[in-house]
Amino acid sequence: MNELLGPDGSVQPLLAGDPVWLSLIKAVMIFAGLLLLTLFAIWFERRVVGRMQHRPGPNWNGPFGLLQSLADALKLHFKEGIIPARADLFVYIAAPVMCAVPAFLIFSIIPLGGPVSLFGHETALQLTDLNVGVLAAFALASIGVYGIVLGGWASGSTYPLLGGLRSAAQMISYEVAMGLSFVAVFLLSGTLSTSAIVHQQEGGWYVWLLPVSFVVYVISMVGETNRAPFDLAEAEGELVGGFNTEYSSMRFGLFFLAEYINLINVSAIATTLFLGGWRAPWPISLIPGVNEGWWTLLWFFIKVLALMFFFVWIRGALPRIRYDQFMSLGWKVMVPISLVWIGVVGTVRVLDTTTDLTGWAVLAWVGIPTAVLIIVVWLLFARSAARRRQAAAPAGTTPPEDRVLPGTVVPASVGSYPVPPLDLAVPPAPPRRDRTADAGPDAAALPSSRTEPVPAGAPSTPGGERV
Amino acid sequence: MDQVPFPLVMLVVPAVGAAVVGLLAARGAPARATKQLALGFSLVELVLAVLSWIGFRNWQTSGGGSEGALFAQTTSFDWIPAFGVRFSLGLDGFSLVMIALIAVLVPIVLLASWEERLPQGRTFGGYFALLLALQSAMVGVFAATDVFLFYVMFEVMLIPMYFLVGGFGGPRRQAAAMKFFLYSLLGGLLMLASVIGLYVASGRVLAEQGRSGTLDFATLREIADQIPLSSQLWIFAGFAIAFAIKAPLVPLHTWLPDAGAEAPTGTGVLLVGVLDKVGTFGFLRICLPLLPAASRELAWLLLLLAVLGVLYGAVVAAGQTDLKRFVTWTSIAHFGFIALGVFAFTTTAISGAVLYMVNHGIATGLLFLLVGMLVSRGGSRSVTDYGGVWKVAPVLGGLFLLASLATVAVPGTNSFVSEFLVLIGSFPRIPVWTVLATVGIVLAAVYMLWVFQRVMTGPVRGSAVLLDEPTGDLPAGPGSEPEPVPPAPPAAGGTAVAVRPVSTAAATSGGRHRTEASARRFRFGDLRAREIAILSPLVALVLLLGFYPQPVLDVINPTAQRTVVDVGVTDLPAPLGGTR
Amino acid sequence: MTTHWLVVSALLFGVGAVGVLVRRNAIVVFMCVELMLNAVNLSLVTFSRMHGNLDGVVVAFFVMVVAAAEVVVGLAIIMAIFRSRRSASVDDASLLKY
Amino acid sequence: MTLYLPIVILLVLALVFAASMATVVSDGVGPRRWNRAKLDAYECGIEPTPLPAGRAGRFPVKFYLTAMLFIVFDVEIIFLYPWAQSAVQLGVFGLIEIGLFVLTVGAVYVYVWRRGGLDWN
Amino acid sequence: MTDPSVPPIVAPSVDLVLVLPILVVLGAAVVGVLVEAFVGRSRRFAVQAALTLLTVAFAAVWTIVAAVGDRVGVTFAGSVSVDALTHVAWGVLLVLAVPAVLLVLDRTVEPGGAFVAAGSAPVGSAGDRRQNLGSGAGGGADGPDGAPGPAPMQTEVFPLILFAVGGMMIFPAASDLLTFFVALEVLSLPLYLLCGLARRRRLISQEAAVKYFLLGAFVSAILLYGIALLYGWAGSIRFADIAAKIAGDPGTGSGVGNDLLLLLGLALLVVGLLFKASVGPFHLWTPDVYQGAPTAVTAFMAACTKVAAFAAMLRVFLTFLPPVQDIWIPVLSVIAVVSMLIGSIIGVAQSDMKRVLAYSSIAHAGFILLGVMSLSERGASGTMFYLLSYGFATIGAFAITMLVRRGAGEATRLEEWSGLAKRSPVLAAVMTLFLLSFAGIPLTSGFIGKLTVFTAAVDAGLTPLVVIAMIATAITVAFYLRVVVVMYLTPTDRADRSADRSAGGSGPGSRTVSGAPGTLLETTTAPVSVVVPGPAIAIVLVVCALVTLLLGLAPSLGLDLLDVPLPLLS
Repeated sequence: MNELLGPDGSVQPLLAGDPVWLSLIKAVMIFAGLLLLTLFAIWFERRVVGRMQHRPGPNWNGPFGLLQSLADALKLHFKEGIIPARADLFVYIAAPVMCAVPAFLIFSIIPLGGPVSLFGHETALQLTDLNVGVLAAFALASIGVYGIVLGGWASGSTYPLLGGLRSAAQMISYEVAMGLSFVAVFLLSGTLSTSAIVHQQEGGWYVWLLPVSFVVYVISMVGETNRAPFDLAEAEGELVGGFNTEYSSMRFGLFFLAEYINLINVSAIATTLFLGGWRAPWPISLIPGVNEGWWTLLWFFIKVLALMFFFVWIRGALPRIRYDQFMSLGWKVMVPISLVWIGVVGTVRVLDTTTDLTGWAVLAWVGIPTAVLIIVVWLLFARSAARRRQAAAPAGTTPPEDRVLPGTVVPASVGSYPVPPLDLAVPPAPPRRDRTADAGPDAAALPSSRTEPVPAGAPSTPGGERV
Repeated sequence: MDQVPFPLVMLVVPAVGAAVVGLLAARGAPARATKQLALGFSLVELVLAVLSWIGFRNWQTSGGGSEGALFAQTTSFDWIPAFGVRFSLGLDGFSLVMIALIAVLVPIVLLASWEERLPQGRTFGGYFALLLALQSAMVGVFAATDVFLFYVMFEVMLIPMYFLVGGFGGPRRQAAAMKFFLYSLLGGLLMLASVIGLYVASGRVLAEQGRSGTLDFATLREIADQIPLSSQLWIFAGFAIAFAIKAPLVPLHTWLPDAGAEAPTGTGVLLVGVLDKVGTFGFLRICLPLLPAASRELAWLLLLLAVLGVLYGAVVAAGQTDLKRFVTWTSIAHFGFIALGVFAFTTTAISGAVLYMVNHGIATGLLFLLVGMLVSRGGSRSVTDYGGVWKVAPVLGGLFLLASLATVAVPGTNSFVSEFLVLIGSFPRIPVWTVLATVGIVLAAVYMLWVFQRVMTGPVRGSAVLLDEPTGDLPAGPGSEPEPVPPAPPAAGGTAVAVRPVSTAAATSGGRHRTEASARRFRFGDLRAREIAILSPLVALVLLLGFYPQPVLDVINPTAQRTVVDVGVTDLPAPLGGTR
Repeated sequence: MTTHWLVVSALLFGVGAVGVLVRRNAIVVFMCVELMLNAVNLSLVTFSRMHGNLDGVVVAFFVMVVAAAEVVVGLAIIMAIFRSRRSASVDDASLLKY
Repeated sequence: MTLYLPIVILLVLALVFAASMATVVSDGVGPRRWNRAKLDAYECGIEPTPLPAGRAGRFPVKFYLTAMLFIVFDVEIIFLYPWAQSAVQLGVFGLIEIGLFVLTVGAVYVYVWRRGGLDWN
Repeated sequence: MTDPSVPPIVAPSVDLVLVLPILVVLGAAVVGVLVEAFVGRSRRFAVQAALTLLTVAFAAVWTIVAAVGDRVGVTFAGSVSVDALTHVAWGVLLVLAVPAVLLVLDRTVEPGGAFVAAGSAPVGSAGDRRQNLGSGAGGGADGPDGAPGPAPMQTEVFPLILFAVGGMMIFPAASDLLTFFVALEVLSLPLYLLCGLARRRRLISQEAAVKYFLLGAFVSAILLYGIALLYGWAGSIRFADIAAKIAGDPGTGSGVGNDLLLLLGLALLVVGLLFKASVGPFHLWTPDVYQGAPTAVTAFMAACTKVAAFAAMLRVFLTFLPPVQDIWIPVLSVIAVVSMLIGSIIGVAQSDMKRVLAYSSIAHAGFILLGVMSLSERGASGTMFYLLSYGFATIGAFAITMLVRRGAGEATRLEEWSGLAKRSPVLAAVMTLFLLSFAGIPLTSGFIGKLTVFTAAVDAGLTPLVVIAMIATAITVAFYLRVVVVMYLTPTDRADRSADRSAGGSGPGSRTVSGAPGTLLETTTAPVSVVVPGPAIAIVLVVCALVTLLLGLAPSLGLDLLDVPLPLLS
């Protein structure tokens, strides 16, 4: 069988021999499977959360309420599809499609299992295996963002727009961290093919070798799927329903579907990249034969389900975090950690394989600079934190501040408690409504026209730009 | 003494003078001091010119010119090796007489401008500095023995002239200066193209000898025959257009009447008297020796233009009512004669042409100065504003007559000699053109005398007559007040002094013809002594060269002979036996 | 087969170019430019395949980077003008046409 | 090419499904009861803002900034992937080069951080 | 999975010493970004300015040393070629960059610097006015009454300039299509941004930036398509390979289809280059951008971008065109003529100083193109000399443009310059010198530039073009003369004169614009004043004037240094 594997262990040659009908069958199976899995996942989530909250969850339709999701889905089918008057018709309709279709497609590169015989044909339990597999998944995931932001925009309404923007910002922010977390995997595997990555984890799952990457990935996958505690885009309290506020009927259903399929997708990718894919977990893997044939499908889905349980678990356990905290976490914690981690892994990997240094030497080469870097950064942070504390301290003790934010009003004589800015006078008309009022100052920059003089002692508006 | 590099010194002295005078003026030195300083520099230059002349004669008589050396008193050093360009100056007969002419004219011009009314905001320091700078550049043009240096000086000459016309001239000075500059520059740029072409062509020729291109006159002259005719024609075209603009020959002449008329008198003298000669000088210096084949090929065209110029200039001059424009138009006719002589390719004609260049400078300079003095008195440039001036100012009238006769080339004046030489020198080779040009002489007599008659003779009228309104500051009589009468109060806008002929009012009020009795209250007087003194050198030269041109011809002739040889035609003796 | 890709790429490039010339909204113009860049990428990759070397692919990589940098710079500029005059239409910016 | 065919098959399936859901099912199966308020933008029952942000109004600048940052880092990732795949072959040279590259992007990152580009409030 | 058909990756040889100037400049740019991040606001300006100046100066010195030592070679796997042309281009570029940077860092003309302090403040808003009038965040030059002056400028300008310089340095050294393209973008992108950062007249400035950016990006795409087609034709992105293929192809191409690729590819590539050099019909951005951009940036663009673009053009043309010059020279001839005529004829109708200079630069681009087209050693070195002389003159001219002001802004309308010679005779004289140099009057460097370029062109058989160039020059002189006329021969109007008296007593270092709020507004009634240049601008003016004169009087000083022997390395 090994001759059917590529040089890096991918199952590409094997899949290349698939006849079209087999691909078709696989595609249909994946498609149907994903739909079913979604229905299951919704039910699963509701049940588990219900349990966590000491209530039964859906239990009326079918055994254990298993058909509840199906009922919900059918109900959605028969709802009126409202198209808001101010919506951009085409984009409004296309957005859910753009969201859902890539979600389905991502699954095509996931190796669900090892090589099997299907209808008398040697093949692998995978729709296709690209040598840029992970990149393709990554790219498809990005397309989903378009669906969300366009859906929000096309609704022609304020809340969906902000929700769409928020969720787009959130997804792309976490996409960076996610992308960086993959790098370490590629460093070890030397390939982007998913099946090859699984193949290379024969000796040990990458989660053990790359714990940091795994953690980063897991966090970012939660952010990427807009799931609690990172479900800020749909924060009911703030933005009604987020980007899909104006959607109804199955157009809403598609967004919903896409969200859950994405949930499955990221779990599947995590399984593939870090958790050994379709390989059986350790004690079981000792049993001969478990890593072959149809058994592999089982291990794969067990892992995916476990991850999904994790999703549900944290949803039940953690409160939604604030948007700024969320973005800070993404940009200020995960990105630098990923970068440093990639540096460490890359250096170790390269030095280990291309030089004749001993293991200890390599560790020294890598460890000492890393340690120095971490210490320096920590010191810097400690200093700036101290400074920030100092800045927050009463102004009388504040030394002249170097980084004064322009626009912040630092009153000359301050008491020991903050004084509200003095310019809270309500403007006579909101600027947005009065366009002519804006035209005046705009034109003032022309050389030929006269700018209004600044009234003496004009109050400064707080906020605005930073240095 | 013979080989002292006078050209270099004569180039540097006015330049230094210009810088010193300019700086002093900028620092607010009194006008008088700057004027005297400038005059001093120009006199030094004159002395140098005399010394240079003597040295040149010595060199010539000791056979300096016959041993292959083309130039005397040379200076030469590397300037831009990449282009084979050297900074080399030297004198031959042609350049010596022209430089001498400049040296003579500049002090006279300075003196004549001593009391010039400058437009508001201008200082004498600036004016004189620019004149000196112009002198330096002109010396450079005539003395350059490197085609490149010639070109550079040719262009540099424009800048002081531009500012002189544009900054110090008459009411329409800016347009005139612009026109002058653009014309000259366009010509200059075409010439640059030709300079480059010459360099490239020489490079092609010299490449066979393993040398790179050059712009050195002597070298170019040696290889002139090896440059293919097709190249020569192109190169010639560029030079010819530039020189024809400068000279100016007829279809390219339109800038001169404007510039000449708007220029202040002194500048006008230099413009018409010397600067324009650069064109005809260029033909002699560059076109004929360096591009002989093309010169022979295209001589007919230049001759055509020359004759056209003679006739057209004369006809138009006859129609002029503006005195200064009139003088420039007569010059255009004269340049036709000079060009005719140049392209006749005989020693006599070329000698005549060069002599004509000198003589025209002197005669027209005199005429121009006289016109200037007249205009500064009358406050108008229009012929119709004058009449019977002779009666009011007999000396002015007399000199004007002399200058007119010199311009018409009456025997006994200097122009006669040169015009005669040109005509008899040209006749053997180009009889038809010569005969046609002769018509111009007749026309010249017509226009010159006509103007003379209208301005100088007849009843006293126009500007010469005092207005009825008594204004206290008018001069009581001739010579009592050195300052010429201000023609009009300065315009309020501070721009150019708008000279409205005072006569207009008088003319309309019917006070046109006055009795002889009121002649003692004439608006202006005759020439004052110092004015006469200023003009006297020119008068002397007009007469002297009219009777005894030989010293100048001695200097010119060898070079003229050489030039004819360079063109590659056999010299034709003049029918009357030449002048040697 | 591969020449078809070249044709597609040329067509896309043409669409982008026409868009740049016809459309007035700065952001749309900008997107048309991006379309052009990506059309070029398509040809580059196609050529790379035709010639059997990776040069074209490498160039395409860098083109993506450049496109990204252009997006950043372009967005920054358009944003600035947008904030100043509240319009992203090239037509509205006409101070310099006189 | 054959490796991409299955994706196309799945794409067609998903597209047909999603498109039919979004058009036929949504607009054809359900009831249609016209109501002006229903077609208005949803703003918790209040009168909708006359100019909804985004069409003629403005997006908060912060989102542009995030988009730009994303682009910068996405580009970084574009270069990290090929290197990661071939890191062993490229050896120490590749390591140094990618290190310089990351440092350069890191400088931008630090700049943005210090200038408050990563702060949301 | 690794494809066995792909050859194993071999690390390219890298000679870092060869490209050290580039590394230093780009490295300093990165350091500049970090300075922005870490250095306190009050010290940032000083640090950035010093860093930028020192870097450019160091790179210049190093380049000269390397050029004298003839350290040449091709490195980075053949993608960067450091040969004589590269050295010459670097030298000219860096020598011009120093005065350009000096203009940028000047803060005497515009308190707080000529660049915007907070680009994000909407134009005309209270915040915007505050940052320009003072009483904004401190750190700027304080007014006489102790009140804080206008907010200091954004110092990101400096790293941006360094990045641009870095790109400009790579551009002529690039010897494969990829490096070429990347360098083009590295030099362009910072310029797009710099254009939009003017403190005064921000709307125009931003508009210029948008215009430049959109057109620039469009042309980049076109150029890129050319690159793709060339690669498609030759199968390699290395200049050497492509040139060999062109040369080795008898009759340039075996089939029509292939020829089409080559022709189109080269054409599109050339269009891109011509655009960057603002040549001929690809100049549409130039007047607007020159007018809108901060004047210091305009000077930088006019001088340095041209150098980079033409140097790159030299490399591309000298590498590719000789075998196919029969096709290309006529095309380029038409372009050159169009450029010269557009620049000169439209320039005559301009009434804005910066636009005049812009059209002049278009005309000059046409002239320079002649030098490039001659495809010879002399043409190459002539082009570089022309660029050097033009660069200094243009930087000087823009520096003077910065000094003539009305109210708080620059007075760029031509009539506002009337009587400048009376007001400040030295400035007027220097400006005249620069204009004469543009006009190509002898004894100025511009003349020698024209001479060298035209000589090369005549040598290459382009005589008719040279004649047209001469005519175009004559037309351009018309508008240079107009400036001279305005400065020298037109009297100032009365209002200006009275204002002049009141502001006349300004000693060195003091400003004629007062610091009191309310007087800095740009109004048409404000008098035109001439700022006494601070040390930076004074140095720039002196250097530019000296170089213009010196290279005019003794051109060998420059000509010998700028020798470009052929063939180029690649």
